[in-house]
Order: sequence, then structure tokens, then C-alpha cells
Amino acid sequence: MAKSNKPIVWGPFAAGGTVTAFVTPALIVLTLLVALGATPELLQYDALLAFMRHGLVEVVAAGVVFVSLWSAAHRLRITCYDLGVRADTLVATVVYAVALAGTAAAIVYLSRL
Amino acid sequence: MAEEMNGKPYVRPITSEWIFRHPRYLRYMTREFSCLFIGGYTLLLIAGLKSLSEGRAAYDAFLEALKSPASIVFQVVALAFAAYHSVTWFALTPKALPLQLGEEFVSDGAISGAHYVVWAVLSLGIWVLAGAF
Amino acid sequence: MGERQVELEVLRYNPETDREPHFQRYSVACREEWVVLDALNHVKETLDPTLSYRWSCHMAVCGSCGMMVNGEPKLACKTFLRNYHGVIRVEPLRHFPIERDLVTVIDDFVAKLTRVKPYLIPKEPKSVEAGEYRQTPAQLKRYKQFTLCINCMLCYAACPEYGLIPDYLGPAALSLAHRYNQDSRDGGRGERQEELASKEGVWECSFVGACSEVCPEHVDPAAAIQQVKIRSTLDWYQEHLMPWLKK
Amino acid sequence: MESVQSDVAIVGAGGAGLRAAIALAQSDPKLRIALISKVYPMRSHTCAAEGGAAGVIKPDDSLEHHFNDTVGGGDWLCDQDAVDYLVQEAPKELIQLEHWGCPWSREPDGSVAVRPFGGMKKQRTWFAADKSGFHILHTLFQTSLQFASIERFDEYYVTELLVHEGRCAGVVAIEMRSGQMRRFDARALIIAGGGAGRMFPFTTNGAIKTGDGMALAYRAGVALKDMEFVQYHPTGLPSTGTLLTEACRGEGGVLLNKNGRRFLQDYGMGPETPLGKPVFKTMELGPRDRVSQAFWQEQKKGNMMPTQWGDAMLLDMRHLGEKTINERLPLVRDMSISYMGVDPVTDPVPVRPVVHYMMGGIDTDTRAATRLPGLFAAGECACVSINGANRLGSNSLTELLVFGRRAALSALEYVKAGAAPVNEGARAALATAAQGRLRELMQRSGSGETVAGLRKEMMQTMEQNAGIYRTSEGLTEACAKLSELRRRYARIELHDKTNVYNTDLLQALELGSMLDCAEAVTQSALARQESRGAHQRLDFTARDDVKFLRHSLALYAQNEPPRIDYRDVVITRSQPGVRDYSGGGGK
Ligand SMILES: Cc1cc2nc3c(=O)[nH]c(=O)nc-3n(C[C@H](O)[C@H](O)[C@H](O)COP(=O)(O)OP(=O)(O)OC[C@H]3O[C@@H](n4cnc5c(N)ncnc54)[C@H](O)[C@@H]3O)c2cc1C
Ligand code: SF4
Ligand code: F3S
Ligand code: FES
Repeated sequence: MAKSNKPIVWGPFAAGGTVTAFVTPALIVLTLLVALGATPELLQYDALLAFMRHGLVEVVAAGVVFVSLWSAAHRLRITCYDLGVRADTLVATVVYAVALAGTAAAIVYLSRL
Repeated sequence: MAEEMNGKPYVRPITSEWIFRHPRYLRYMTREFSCLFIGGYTLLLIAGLKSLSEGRAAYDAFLEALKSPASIVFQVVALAFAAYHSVTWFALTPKALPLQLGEEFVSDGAISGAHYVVWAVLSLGIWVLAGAF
Repeated sequence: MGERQVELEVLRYNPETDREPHFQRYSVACREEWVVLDALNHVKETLDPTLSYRWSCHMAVCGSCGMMVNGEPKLACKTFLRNYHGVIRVEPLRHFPIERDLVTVIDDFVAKLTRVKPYLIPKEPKSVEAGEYRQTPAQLKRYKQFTLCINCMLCYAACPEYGLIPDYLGPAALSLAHRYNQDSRDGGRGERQEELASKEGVWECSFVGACSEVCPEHVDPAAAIQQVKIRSTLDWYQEHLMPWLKK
Repeated sequence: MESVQSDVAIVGAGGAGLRAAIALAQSDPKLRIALISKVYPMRSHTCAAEGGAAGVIKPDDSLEHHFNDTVGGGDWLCDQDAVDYLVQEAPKELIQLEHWGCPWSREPDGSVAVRPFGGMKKQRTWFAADKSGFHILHTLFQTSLQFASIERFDEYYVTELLVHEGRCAGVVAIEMRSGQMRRFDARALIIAGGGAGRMFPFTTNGAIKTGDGMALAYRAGVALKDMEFVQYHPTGLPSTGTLLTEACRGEGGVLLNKNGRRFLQDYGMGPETPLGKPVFKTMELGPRDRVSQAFWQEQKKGNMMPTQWGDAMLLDMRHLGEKTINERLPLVRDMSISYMGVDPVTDPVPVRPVVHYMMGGIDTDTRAATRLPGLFAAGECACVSINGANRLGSNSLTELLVFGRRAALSALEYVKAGAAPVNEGARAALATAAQGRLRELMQRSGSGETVAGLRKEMMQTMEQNAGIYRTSEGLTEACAKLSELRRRYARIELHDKTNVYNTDLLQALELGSMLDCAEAVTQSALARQESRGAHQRLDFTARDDVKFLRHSLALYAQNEPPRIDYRDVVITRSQPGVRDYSGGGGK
């Protein structure tokens, strides 16, 4: 019996689960504040642009985006199976592709700041 | 002593109905569905990043779009699911990463508790950094 | 000492006479303090000698009396009538083929248990004359909880992934393998890893956690499985990204 | 009929059977071993043992102490050569289990921990919390999985031995999932079928302990030895008979009557020891027969607590504290709460004596061999005579290991010596005859005799007349009743005539085994006109070494009651003396 290569997909999933558990709710609160008209200072155009141009911030942001998307994609893949969708390879290809594409886009945008 | 056996063991069919068989499976599904909102929200952030890279006008339009009722509803629901994800994640961490000090294991409650503390500190940090207060 | 009339609805199936299972109702006078197994024994003794089910110890240690009670996997000898009202529905454990009535076919579990090598593969072989291995209470505690599995298979009946993916090794077999991995005397993790980290191993678990919720012995198989996942992931990265660390 | 070929077949996959199988597999990998059991191995009743297994390991102990405790505890009815072998091999076997992964409880320095047990002069009981038997059984079962040469036949019910020209050639068994019969050809056979406590209504024994192993050998002409010695364990839960291990007292629990008095001091086991400081072989650490008898006497005096399940005494463990109870006796706490609604941390638990163990069984010698060539036996179903008239707690698990292995080695020797196999024709004829008997039972109808009905009458008879104290009248009545039941059993009628997992059939066969064993118990008890160990006669209250320092042997006589014969006890160096459990024992 060959060992599975699941760790490649599971490692980022576990990391993403942890990262999103810690930061996603706080981020949502920030954008909600915007929605309610109380835009926090850092989310003003100039401030955010300056902040995001910081090299370290760019790396962290790309990382957070990647693991968040990846872990969501991985969960979605399993949920599809749980719900009776048996085309696992197809589902996996699609969801991971979306996660990777999203990450790539984020990197492109970050580089254009 | 038997002549031939006529019957075979009976194999019950598997159906998707299992999700409703017990509240625990519904809870599990709720947890798993959080991925749609966390993933969706991350895509929203990427859209924000895109607008940021396209200049002030685009970005301000993005901020404006956040204020639409649909966006508010989505964010509120996403917040609920994200928080549910955090709670379940912290409840499960002590199982995956038990900590033995001397003879005794650190109690699950203590490990989860520590996670909650980190969560609170991180969230506060993010909000302070963003100047939300 | 109270008596109570209890309505039992038991899933019956006899492969020689039935095409598929059906429920049968029994109304039995039970004592207040009885467990479901006592009620079944009473049915068998007084109403219907043809009812078949497994049991032996009546003390929740032999693991033979697992069945679904009102949809929940339970040990019949530790499920008290006083906690139920109305009709009590008794069915064979889910996810296993029904051999007859409440008796299931458990070959699959036994085969999987054998596959994961649930025995000590000594780190350093020692002769009996040389005495016992030293193991501190802390080292004992590290794996003790995973030794408590009575192979009752309630966890298999609760785990939806086992239902969906019959090849999945499942909670009890995996935690018993983990039990030996965690033992200070053991050096067989590498060998067991072939099975544990295979496709049918820990990776089919999506951490539903139902196994741990129903486990009557508090083995917490879900915990064992996640621990194996983390170890296997570290192994994999070590093997593929840092091959120079390999011995 | 399909047949299965093996070199050695083993009936029973409990502690004794598994130990034998592993020993065989290890000594010769080419050997074909058939391990046959009516339940999956891990369901065997060895899993229920709680307290632990005795073996000398600590420096203040010695083999001589273990020998003396065992022989005295057995009221000198032990064969002393067998006891010598037991105490010598015990530590090796327990270490071997340790090497196989058994999670024995430990001292802080990492060595194995031992605890005191009733009737033992030193701490020598190895334990794994209060699930010792469970861990032993699972360690053995899991270890056995690595040997490809052990072929398991789980859920096969053995109905008869195949005996031809005075030799054992195998067995026939029902495959429970199909109802088909199989013939198992073997050059040597080991019976490890466990005890027979289910003859009694109130017992710590699981449903499977129906004496099948004993009955198999008995009907094949091997004597059942010392069957009158039935052990009552003093501390069972009155509601279910579930055992609370002797370790409760080993750890310091005490027994009270309804007035709160530690009454054992009034029965020659005093003086009272300080609370929480148990003294070896004194008070609550007296042997089981004595403690159970004291209960009976107190009950007669009206000093016991009435409960809805009958009179009980109180087992008080409150002074041990929650931490010790959780660490050392978690199962005891769990079961007291579950089945009695009493938490031992806060309240004393009502308990009463309950049928627990058969000292008697298949007559074997120190090699675990029976008088039938090719047939060996070990475990609770056998009687090598290390338990004598009363087994000391924690000697039985040790016995399974030591004599399970011994039976394997002897069987191997026998196979290697190369007796010519019984010819195919004879085996087939025997198997066909056995199948015919079973078919007749399946098809029989019209009598109205049921398994449940006869079983109930048997249990009542045994409880009333073959309990802690016995009389000539009671036993005579029981013997007559059992002959009657055996006659009626011959006409018993099944309700279930189908093949797959037919528990009606299995219970009928089990009842047959129990009736045979029960008759051996009562006939041997009637003939033994003395009081010794667990056999107490109100009409012969003294021990009689002149007439009865002998083993009783019950010999099967078809439709007649068994013939009772005697054999001298093997005495090497310990002459019968007084069993002294009055303080000072630990000094
Ligand atoms: C509650 C309890 C607690 C105990 N605690 C202790 C203790 O602390 N210390 C101690 O030393 N002893 C203790 N004992 C005693 C000890 O556990 C038993 O004597 C011992 O486990 C018996 O083991 P065995 O291998 O002989 O039989 P078992 O474990 O009973 O196994 C019998 C085997 O025979 C098989 N079998 C029987 N009939 C047939 C058939 N017809 N066909 C096929 N297979 C058959 C069964 O399937 C089973 O596998 C305790 C006993 C009980 C009941
Ligand atoms: S892990 Fe628990 S539920 Fe599963 S088989 Fe073992 S004891 Fe039963
Ligand atoms: S229920 Fe099943 S999915 Fe995993 S956590 Fe338990 S094995
Ligand atoms: S009868 Fe043994 S676990 Fe229930």
C-alpha cells in the first residue's frame, strides 16, 4: 500500500483553518465597520496603500489569502463527497484550481500596488 | 446440518439522509459550510485588493459597494460562520495537539482557553492597528 | 422497585426467510433499573426464543452488545431504560451488513485491525530473563487511553465517512495503531505508517468527531486520528522537501 | 462435511487459548494451528477480570511465600508440584506479557507496580488499573495477529470431540453464521473453554461461561476433578451480580454490616486493622471463602442490610479518596454509579457474595495433559489443582498464562512424537454421527420442554442447594432434580429451526453442558462429607484429612449420574495445617 500524498493538500488546509480561525472574524468586523459608515483609518485609500506596500505585509497577505482559500477549497471538496457527489477528482481539480487562481490574482494585484 | 443457505447478509443502502439523523451531523455540516463563507469572504478581499491596485476611484467604489444591503447581509452571515469555525477549531485543537507536562495532560479546557486568549489579543491587535477605535 | 411496560421495536432479519429487514414490536414488563439488554433477554426468554443478538459480559467490557438504540450507537448493557420514554427502537449497528436480527457481520473490522499491526514491535528486543522494560507512569499515560478500546464498533456505526467510504480503516483500528506508536517500548511506527498514511488511512477522516462522542470507553479515536495526520504530514514534508534528513 | 486440517486445534480463544496458540506459533512456524471459539477472541470472559495476576517480582517476596499462600489458601487440596511450577513460571509469563505491550500499572521509577490481594502475604498482584484481564486478553489477541500460522475460526461452536480408539482426533463444530457443521482434524487438541458459573442465577460470569469445555472432555470420558468447589466472590453488586474486584479491599476498602461494624473480626479474621491501612491476610484481606461464609453467618443473625435485591453488606471505600479511586479503581466507580446509582467516593456500596469461579474442571496433570492421549486442557475449564479447595484471587490469570503455554508445549511434544493419525474413514463416521445427533435435536418437536424453562429450574436448584453452605438433604434433592432435568433435556424442543446464527440452538447446547457440569458439582459435593475451603457442609463442619485429603473425580456415565472416584493429593513439602487469617499474617 503506497503512502498517500494527502499531506500536500492537508498541510495548507490545517494551516488555513488555524489562520482563518484567528483572523477572519476580526477582518470581517473591519469591513462591516466600513459598511456601516465607520471606515477605520487604515482602510482609507492612502493609509492602506502605504501599509500594503510594505514588503513584509505583502508576503503575509499573500500567505493568508493562499491558506484561507486553500482550506476553504479543501473543505468544500470533502463536503461535496459527504453530500454524495462522487466525482472527487473533478471536484478536487476545480476547487484547488480556484484557490490557486485566487492566490495568483492576489499576488499580481499586490505587485501592482 | 444446513442444506444450502438461501439468504445472504443484508446490506443497507447508504443515503445522504445521514446528515439529518442526529444533531451532531448537522453541527458538522454547519462547520463544513463555513468554508463557503470564509472562502467567499477571502475572494471579496481579493476584489478589494484589485480595486486598491487600480487607483483611488476604484477603491472608493469598492468601499461604497461594501455598504450595499446584500453585502451587509453577506458579511453578517459570514461573521457568524467564521466565528463558528473559530469556536469549533479551538475545541478540536487540544485533541490534535495534546500537551503532556510531567505525568498529566494539560486539560482540553486550558488549551482551548489559551487559544481564545490568543484570538482575543490578535483581534484586538488587528482592530487597533486598523484604527478602528 | 418499579415495574414498567416497555414497548420495544426490534429490527428483525432472517436471511433464510426474509427478503429484507422489518420491525417487530414487543411489549415487555421491565424493571425500572434494567438496561436494554435485560429487556431483550426477557423477550428471548419469555416471548420469542428466535430473536438473535450478541452479548456476554453485561459490564460494558466485552464489546459484543453494540446496537442502535433510537438511532444512536449504544452498548445494550449500559443503556438504561429509565433514560427512554415511549417506544424504544433497537436496530443492528449501522454501516455493517446484517447477518441476522441484531447480529452484524464484522469481518471488515477484524481484517482492518489485523492490517494496522496492533502489536508491539520492540524498539530494542529484550529477553524475558532481562526483566521488564522500564516505563514511567508519564510514558504509560501517553498511550493509556488508546488501550481502552473494547472493539465494540460503535464508532464505525457513528462515523459517516466509514459509511460513505467502506475502504476507510476507521476510528478503532487507527487508534489502536496509534496506541502502539505512542508506546515508549515500541519502534514500529514506520511499518504501521504504510497503512495509516495510505489513502484508506487517516486521510479519509474529515474530523466529524462522532466516533469520540459515542465511544463508551472514552478512547477518543478522533484525537488519535488527528495526531496521526499531523505526524504523517511532518513525515511527508521531511521525506519530500528535506530528503537529506532521511537516515 | 467440510473438514479443516491442522496439527493442533484449540477450543477457546480466551486468555488460555490465545496463550497456547502463541506458544505454538512461536515454537514452530510450520505448525498449522486452528483456534476455534464460539465468540470473537476479545469477547472471551478473560476480559472481565479486574484485579490482576499474581507473580513474585519484588525483592521482599519469594517463590516460597507464593507457594505457601496458594497451598494454604486452597486448604491443602492443591497438588504441590503443580503449584511449584505455577509460582516458578508466573513472573516469566507476566514479564513476557509486558514485552508484548501489556499496559501494566507502574511505579514512579518505571518498574511494574504490584498490589496486595486477599490471602497473599506480600504484594505480588500485577495489575493494569482495574482492567487487568481486559488488557491481558487484548494484548494476547493483538499479539496473536502477527502469526500467520494461527488460523482463527471465530464464532464456531464446538459440539463434540472426535475420539477413536482411545485417542483424540479433533472436534466437530457449527459455523454459526451458516449453521453448517465442520470437522476439525487435529493431531492434538487443547481445550481452553473457560468456566461454568452460568449454572447459577447470580454470577459474575458472562453469558458464554456455560462449561462447554468441561462437558466436551467429560463426555469423552475424562474425569471432572474437584467440581464441588465453587468460589463465591464476596463483593458483587446485588442488582446485577457485577463484580467489584478484590482490589477494592486490597487498596483499603472495608466491609461493614448494617450497624457499621467491620464484622470480619467476629469470624476469626480480626483483630480490626486501622482504616486505610490494610494488613496482609487479615480482615478484609482474608480469602474469599472465609469472607463469603462470614457474610452468610451475619445474614443468619439479621445483621445485613436489606435491599430490594436481597440482603447486602457495605463496601466502604470513601476514605481512599477520589484521586486513588479514579486512578486505581476507575471501572469500579463507573459500574457502581451505572448499575447501583452509588458513587463509592461519597457512599459505601452495597455488595453480596456472588458465584465467581470454578476451582474444579477437566482433570489434568502438571503437563496440562488429560488421561485421553492427544487431549490437553488449560485455563478455568481445567483443574491442574493449583487452586485446591479455594482459589486465591489473582492466581487464575496467572494460571491461564502458565498452563496455556504448558499445554501448547505438551501438545507439540505429543505431535512431534508422531502418533499415527486416526484414519479418514473413522473420523468421517464420527463426524456424521455427531451431525445426525444435531439434526435430530433441530427437528425434534412436540414435548414442550424449553431451554428457558429448564435453565431456570437448574439455576434455582443450584442456588438453593449448592451455595455457600450445603447439607446432605439439599444436595440429595439437587441430585435428584438434576437427573430429572437431564432426562427432560433429552426431549427439549427448539423454537428456531433455521440455520443462520441460531441462538436458540446454541443456548440449548449450552444448557446441555451446564446440566452435565451441575450434576458433577452436586454429586461430588454430596460425596464429600467434610468442610474444606469453598465447600462447607452444615452436617460435616470439620475438615477431614484422613478421608478427604483427596481429589474427587466425577466420571461420566451416560444417562446415569456420574461415578465419583478419588485420587490422592500431591504433597511435597507443606503438610496440612491450620489456615490462619487472624492478624500477624503480614509480619
Ligand atoms: C468478573 C471476573 C473477574 C475476575 N477477576 C480475576 C482477577 O482479578 N484475577 C484472576 O486471576 N482471575 C480473575 N477472574 C478469573 C479469570 O478471569 C478467569 O478464570 C479466566 O479469565 C478464564 O479464562 P479462560 O481462558 O480459561 O476462559 P475464557 O476467557 O472464559 O474463554 C473461554 C473461551 O472458550 C470458548 N468456548 C467456550 N465454549 C466453546 C465452545 N463450545 N465452542 C467453541 N469455543 C468455546 C469461548 O468462546 C472463549 O473464547 C475473574 C473472573 C471474573 C468472571
Ligand atoms: S474506539 Fe470506542 S467506540 Fe470505537 S470500537 Fe473502540 S471502544 Fe468502541
Ligand atoms: S467520526 Fe469519522 S470522520 Fe473521523 S473524527 Fe471520527 S473517524
Ligand atoms: S455485554 Fe459485554 S459489552 Fe455489553
